[in-house]
Amino acid sequence: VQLTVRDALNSAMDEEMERDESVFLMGEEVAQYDGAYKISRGLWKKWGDKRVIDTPITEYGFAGIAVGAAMAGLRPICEFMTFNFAMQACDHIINSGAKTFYMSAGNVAVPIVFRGPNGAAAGVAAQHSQCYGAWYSHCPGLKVVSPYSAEDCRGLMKAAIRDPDPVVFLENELMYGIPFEVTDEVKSKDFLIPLGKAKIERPGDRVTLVSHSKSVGTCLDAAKELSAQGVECEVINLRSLRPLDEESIIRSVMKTNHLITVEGGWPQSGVGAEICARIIESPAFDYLDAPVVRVTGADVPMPYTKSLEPLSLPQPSDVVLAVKKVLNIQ
Amino acid sequence: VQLTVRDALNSAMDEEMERDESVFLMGEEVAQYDGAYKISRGLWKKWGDKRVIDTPITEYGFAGIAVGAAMAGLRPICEFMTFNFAMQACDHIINSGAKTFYMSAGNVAVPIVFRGPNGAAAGVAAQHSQCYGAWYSHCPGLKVVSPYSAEDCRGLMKAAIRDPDPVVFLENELMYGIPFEVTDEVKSKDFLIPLGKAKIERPGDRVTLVSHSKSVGTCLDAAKELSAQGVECEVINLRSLRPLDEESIIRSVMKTNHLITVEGGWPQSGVGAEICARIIESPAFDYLDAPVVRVTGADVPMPYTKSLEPLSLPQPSDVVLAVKKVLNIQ
Amino acid sequence: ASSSANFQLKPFKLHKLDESPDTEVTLNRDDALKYYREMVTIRRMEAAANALYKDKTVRGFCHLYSGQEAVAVGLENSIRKTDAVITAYRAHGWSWIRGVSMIGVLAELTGRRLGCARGKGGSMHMYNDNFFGGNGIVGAQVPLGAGIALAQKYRGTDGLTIALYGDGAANQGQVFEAYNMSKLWSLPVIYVCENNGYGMGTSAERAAASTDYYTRGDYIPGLWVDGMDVLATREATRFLADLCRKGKGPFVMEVATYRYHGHSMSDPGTSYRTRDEIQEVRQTRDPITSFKDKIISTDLVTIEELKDIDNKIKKEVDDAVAIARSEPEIGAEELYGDVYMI
Amino acid sequence: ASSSANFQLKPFKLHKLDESPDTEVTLNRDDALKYYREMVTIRRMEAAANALYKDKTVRGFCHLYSGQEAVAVGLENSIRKTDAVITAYRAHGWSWIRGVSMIGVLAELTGRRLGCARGKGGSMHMYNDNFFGGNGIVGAQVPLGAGIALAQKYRGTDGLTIALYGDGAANQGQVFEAYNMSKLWSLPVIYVCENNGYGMGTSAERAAASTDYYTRGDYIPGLWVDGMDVLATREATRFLADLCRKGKGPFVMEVATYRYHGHSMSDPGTSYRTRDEIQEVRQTRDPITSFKDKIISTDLVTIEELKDIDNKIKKEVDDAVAIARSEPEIGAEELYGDVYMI
Ligand SMILES: Cc1ncc(C[n+]2csc(CCOP(=O)(O)OP(=O)(O)O)c2C)c(N)n1
Ligand SMILES: Cc1ncc(C[n+]2csc(CCOP(=O)(O)OP(=O)(O)O)c2C)c(N)n1
Ligand SMILES: [Mg+2]
Ligand SMILES: [Mg+2]
Repeated sequence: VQLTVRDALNSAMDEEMERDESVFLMGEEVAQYDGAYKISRGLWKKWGDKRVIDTPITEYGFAGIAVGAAMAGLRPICEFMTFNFAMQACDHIINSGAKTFYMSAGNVAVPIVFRGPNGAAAGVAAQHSQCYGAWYSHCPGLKVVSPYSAEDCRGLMKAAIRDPDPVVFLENELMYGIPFEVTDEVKSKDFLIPLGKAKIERPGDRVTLVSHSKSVGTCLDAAKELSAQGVECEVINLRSLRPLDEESIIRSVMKTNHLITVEGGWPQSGVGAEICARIIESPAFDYLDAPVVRVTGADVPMPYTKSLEPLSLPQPSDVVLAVKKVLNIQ
Repeated sequence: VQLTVRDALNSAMDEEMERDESVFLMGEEVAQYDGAYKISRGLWKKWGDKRVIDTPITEYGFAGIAVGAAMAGLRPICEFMTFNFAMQACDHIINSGAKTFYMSAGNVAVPIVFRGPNGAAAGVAAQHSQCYGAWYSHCPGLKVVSPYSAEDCRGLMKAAIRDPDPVVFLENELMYGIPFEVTDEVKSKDFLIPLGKAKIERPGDRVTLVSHSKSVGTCLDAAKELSAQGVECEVINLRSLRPLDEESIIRSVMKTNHLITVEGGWPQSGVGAEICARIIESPAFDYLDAPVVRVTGADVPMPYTKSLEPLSLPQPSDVVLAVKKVLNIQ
Repeated sequence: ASSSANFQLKPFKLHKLDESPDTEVTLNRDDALKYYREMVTIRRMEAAANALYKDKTVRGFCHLYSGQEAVAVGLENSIRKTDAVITAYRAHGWSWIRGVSMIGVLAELTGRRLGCARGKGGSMHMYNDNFFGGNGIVGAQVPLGAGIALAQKYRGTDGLTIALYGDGAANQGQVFEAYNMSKLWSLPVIYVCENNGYGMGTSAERAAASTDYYTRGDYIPGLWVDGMDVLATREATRFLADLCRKGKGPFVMEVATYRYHGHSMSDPGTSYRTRDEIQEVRQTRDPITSFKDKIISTDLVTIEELKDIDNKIKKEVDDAVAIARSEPEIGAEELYGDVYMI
Repeated sequence: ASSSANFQLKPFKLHKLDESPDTEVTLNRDDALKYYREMVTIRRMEAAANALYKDKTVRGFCHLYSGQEAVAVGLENSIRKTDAVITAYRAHGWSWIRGVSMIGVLAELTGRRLGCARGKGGSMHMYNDNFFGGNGIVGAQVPLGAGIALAQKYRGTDGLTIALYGDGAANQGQVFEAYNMSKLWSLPVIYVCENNGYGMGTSAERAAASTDYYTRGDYIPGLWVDGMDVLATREATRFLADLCRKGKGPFVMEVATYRYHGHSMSDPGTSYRTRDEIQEVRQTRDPITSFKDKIISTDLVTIEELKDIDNKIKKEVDDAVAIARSEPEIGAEELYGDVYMI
């Protein structure tokens, strides 16, 4: 059967709301409008005003309210229309969300999910296209999830909602409408994907491509093209950025001896940078036959025009080029 | 002569206010109280209400006002009492400050300096101890400065104020009272240190220690101790995190064949991670005789108690240990 | 034809203001033609943007100003070019009236070289002298506007800043922070809340515990204005701008207006309000139709003159659309330009 | 000795409230002794914190509550243990009155094992059941408090939340955002602005365009209360708490109070106000002295009884200090604990 990313997220939230009365959803347009991107379609009709709450456009305030509700024992899902707007709220995500369990020496937990689309959509320019993967995964106390497929979204969303710690759940608007083939297991009510574990999306032996979110698809496209040329890439879908599943990367690199990281975010101190550092520190370092290559978003605020926008984001051709460079093939 | 970091910052601002009528300072307690940490001591008395402006405790709002004033052609110095509080304002730092020049295709410049203490002070716990070096240096459109010494502070502050682009200037509270020996040149009114250039604080041939802010002192202490044991470390003070002076690091690594990064911030996607990635991508990679080691702040929100606080921050002994590990000596 | 006529405005509502702007106003022939031309130009330009979006030449967001023309036109005609304006993402009309050419607007929407930001900014990010955008973050332009006013005062000019925001944005905390500081510092800023009844799909009543936006500056004097009447917005602005130049700022001005289209192009705009509601406004309160009726019925202008204007604008828009469609985009070499000045 | 006495309170100031709390109140003997003991305990405990800071046993920040005791004591005695409280960094008094032991407070300050957060939190971060801290970010506790109230309402309890903030924090945008949402959703929260006249070195007048904090919720009913009179804070809280439990929340309550010490320990607190001003408040409005006078002059209690209480508290504080000094800190193995629950 096929399942879109949107339906995966929607059904995961719906089922978790059914399972646990303390789970509720709040955010801009999540209720009566069914969500700006229709992720919460039908939930307000089904669960009503108490469980699905429309907020004014006041991110700092409603993120604080959501965290407060979590401190008091509820399990809020706090939707940001996009994570760009969560910059208004990041004090509450970090200072109130991530740090309270530690500051209270384990006395006050904050079981909350902050979710919404992250990174670039199409033609929405600099203020609406930032990837916050590196920022949030920099911060201890948060768990950070960045799913790729419908399966990821269902299993990780359910796990995130059940998790007792604050989770930042980074979706991608361009993926919402994409259908994925899923198994019956994925459709089961208790389908959970553990936070902090990566998935090998495609096995291969020549080079490891590590990526998250939509860029996993970019890697899979590149891998397909390269496969036709006899080069088998191993594609790792990180799924979580914190905890980061370094073991899966290390194991793969020890097999392929080559590593390329691919992400939509900016390069400096990005996710790829962290992976480079982890590999250097790991036993896999000695297995590398070539320097790691980072394929990232361009180091510029996102331009609007379609002559530049694609140049700002990793394309399959960029990955193919990187693979050829790393493997020293034409 | 000796100059404290505080006086270096104070005199730099004072002189630039004298030089350019459009330079002004705003922030909490900067005027009548002489600054929470006395960095603006005497400036309000000298320059008056127009040039030194006390704000209410409303970071989001006054950062926006400062950026607006910069768009209109003034050159604000926007003080955050600490950068922890700038999280309330980071939307304006990034979305209004860093991105406007690009979004306007060069039509609207934002000549502003955001400054204040960053990272851990002493005994101020999790919400007051975060290092934002990695976050801000992740973002194109910003320049990010993280000075160590009085000389740095004077030359970089003057350069930052004169710079036409938005600069994030990360000070360190624990350094404010520290005196440094400075030359007459440093005291001259036009003493400028170019943004984006690192400084070799101590030459050495066995290992390169790269660091910024207070951790540079940690490296110098370690280097001194190691020197007594016959191991000469080259200590690089980054001074700027964006642009990052990779050339200086590369050159040094090609000489020493060993690299250790030292920073007070959290490890994941930190400054050290970026340096690891840059080195991997550079010609210096082949010159490395051992894996790079990152010495960083512990991956936890800062604890208050003094039994844990020092364990959360790089100490000279940690650096010494890392050097011995890298050089494989006892 | 008469050379001027008098009109009676709907009463203003006052908050902590001792005096009201005049409700009896005089309009001369030239201004009548000018306001008409400006409002129709914006309406037509937005219609073109709408069409360009629908055939996918404009991408991403596209927030149309149709219905709100009397705000931009009334305000602009009571301030000086040296005064400053900053608004949100619903910025096409404002960009044009602040001096960006129609090609500059439309080619920015299509992401082409002649766009006022050479295509780098798009719908939400257009700028000009004394026009500071265009901002994609709800509420952010409000403190930015206060900052521009600070610069005006700092320089000792008698300039002022208009900072516009929506009814949805009016709930943002940073707006209240800006109110407070601008009042403490007596900044020459007029906060203009364009209350079009909705923030995306949420009606003003569902988003705000008080929808009397003109009173929400608390200690800041406020004025409620019929935003569908260009003479009212002109008069109110003249009144507050005068006070502002005398150092009496800041002020809050709520203009009651309406948006005909959905929030952005992906929103049909009919799930949270009825088609009847929209139709009713179009028929009874449309800023252009009602103004047209006024100036014709008082013999200020003739139907033929207005038809002539309509035709000229149509041609101008058609020409601009053709250019906005056919112009090339900037090249890859520009990708890394404009990140830093040096 | 009498078993109860009547007192006349200073008039409350009302904002959008139809009725005032009673200004004629009755106090019984037991309560008199209780309030006295609680206020003196906080005063003494803070004096101990002060001393511990001065000999460098307490590090970092240390924001003393001395002068503001009538707020915590008056409020706490009109709410239930099942109600929730959240405050800012000036949290020692509140932590204790919400059930943290004196050793729990003082050992947290000294960073020792018996601290209520085992030393991990320090001065600004103490917690207990239904007490959510202690927060180091100005204003942040206000929406957090609204969120706790949301949980109370969600669960169908008749609990309420007290969210405290300073006159400086009152200007924060997030406070206005919380006001708006809590009013839209009728949350059972009482926002309590502890107006002690200063935010760090800035007087209320220099930071706020309106210092009538009880009116700044606009559409939220507000009450001004003499915060130096424990009977006034008790009465006001009883009044608003009743309304809150009936679903009439939110409310804003401004309590006029004073802080004797500097903002934190590094601030001498005398550069932005005169020593005379402080002295004057101590002599004429001190919450403990004035309460003591009242309950003695009305024969509710005897001087000896109060002396006895003083002595017991002194001993209790001395004992707690000794433990807070001598307890060990937690070990290195705890560094990575409590980052995640799983
Ligand atoms: C901080 C932030 N939150 C959310 C959004 C998404 N968003 C864009 S416009 C809008 C509605 C704004 O409504 P209003 O202020 O009434 O202006 P109008 O669109 O009616 O002109 C929303 C929610 C945003 N751009 N920025
Ligand atoms: C967002 C933020 N900005 C600045 C600070 C530094 N700071 C701590 S307390 C304080 C003054 C607050 O004054 P007020 O709200 O009146 O409370 P009081 O100290 O008088 O109890 C300031 C500026 C902070 N902790 N958080
Ligand atoms: Mg609106
Ligand atoms: Mg105060």
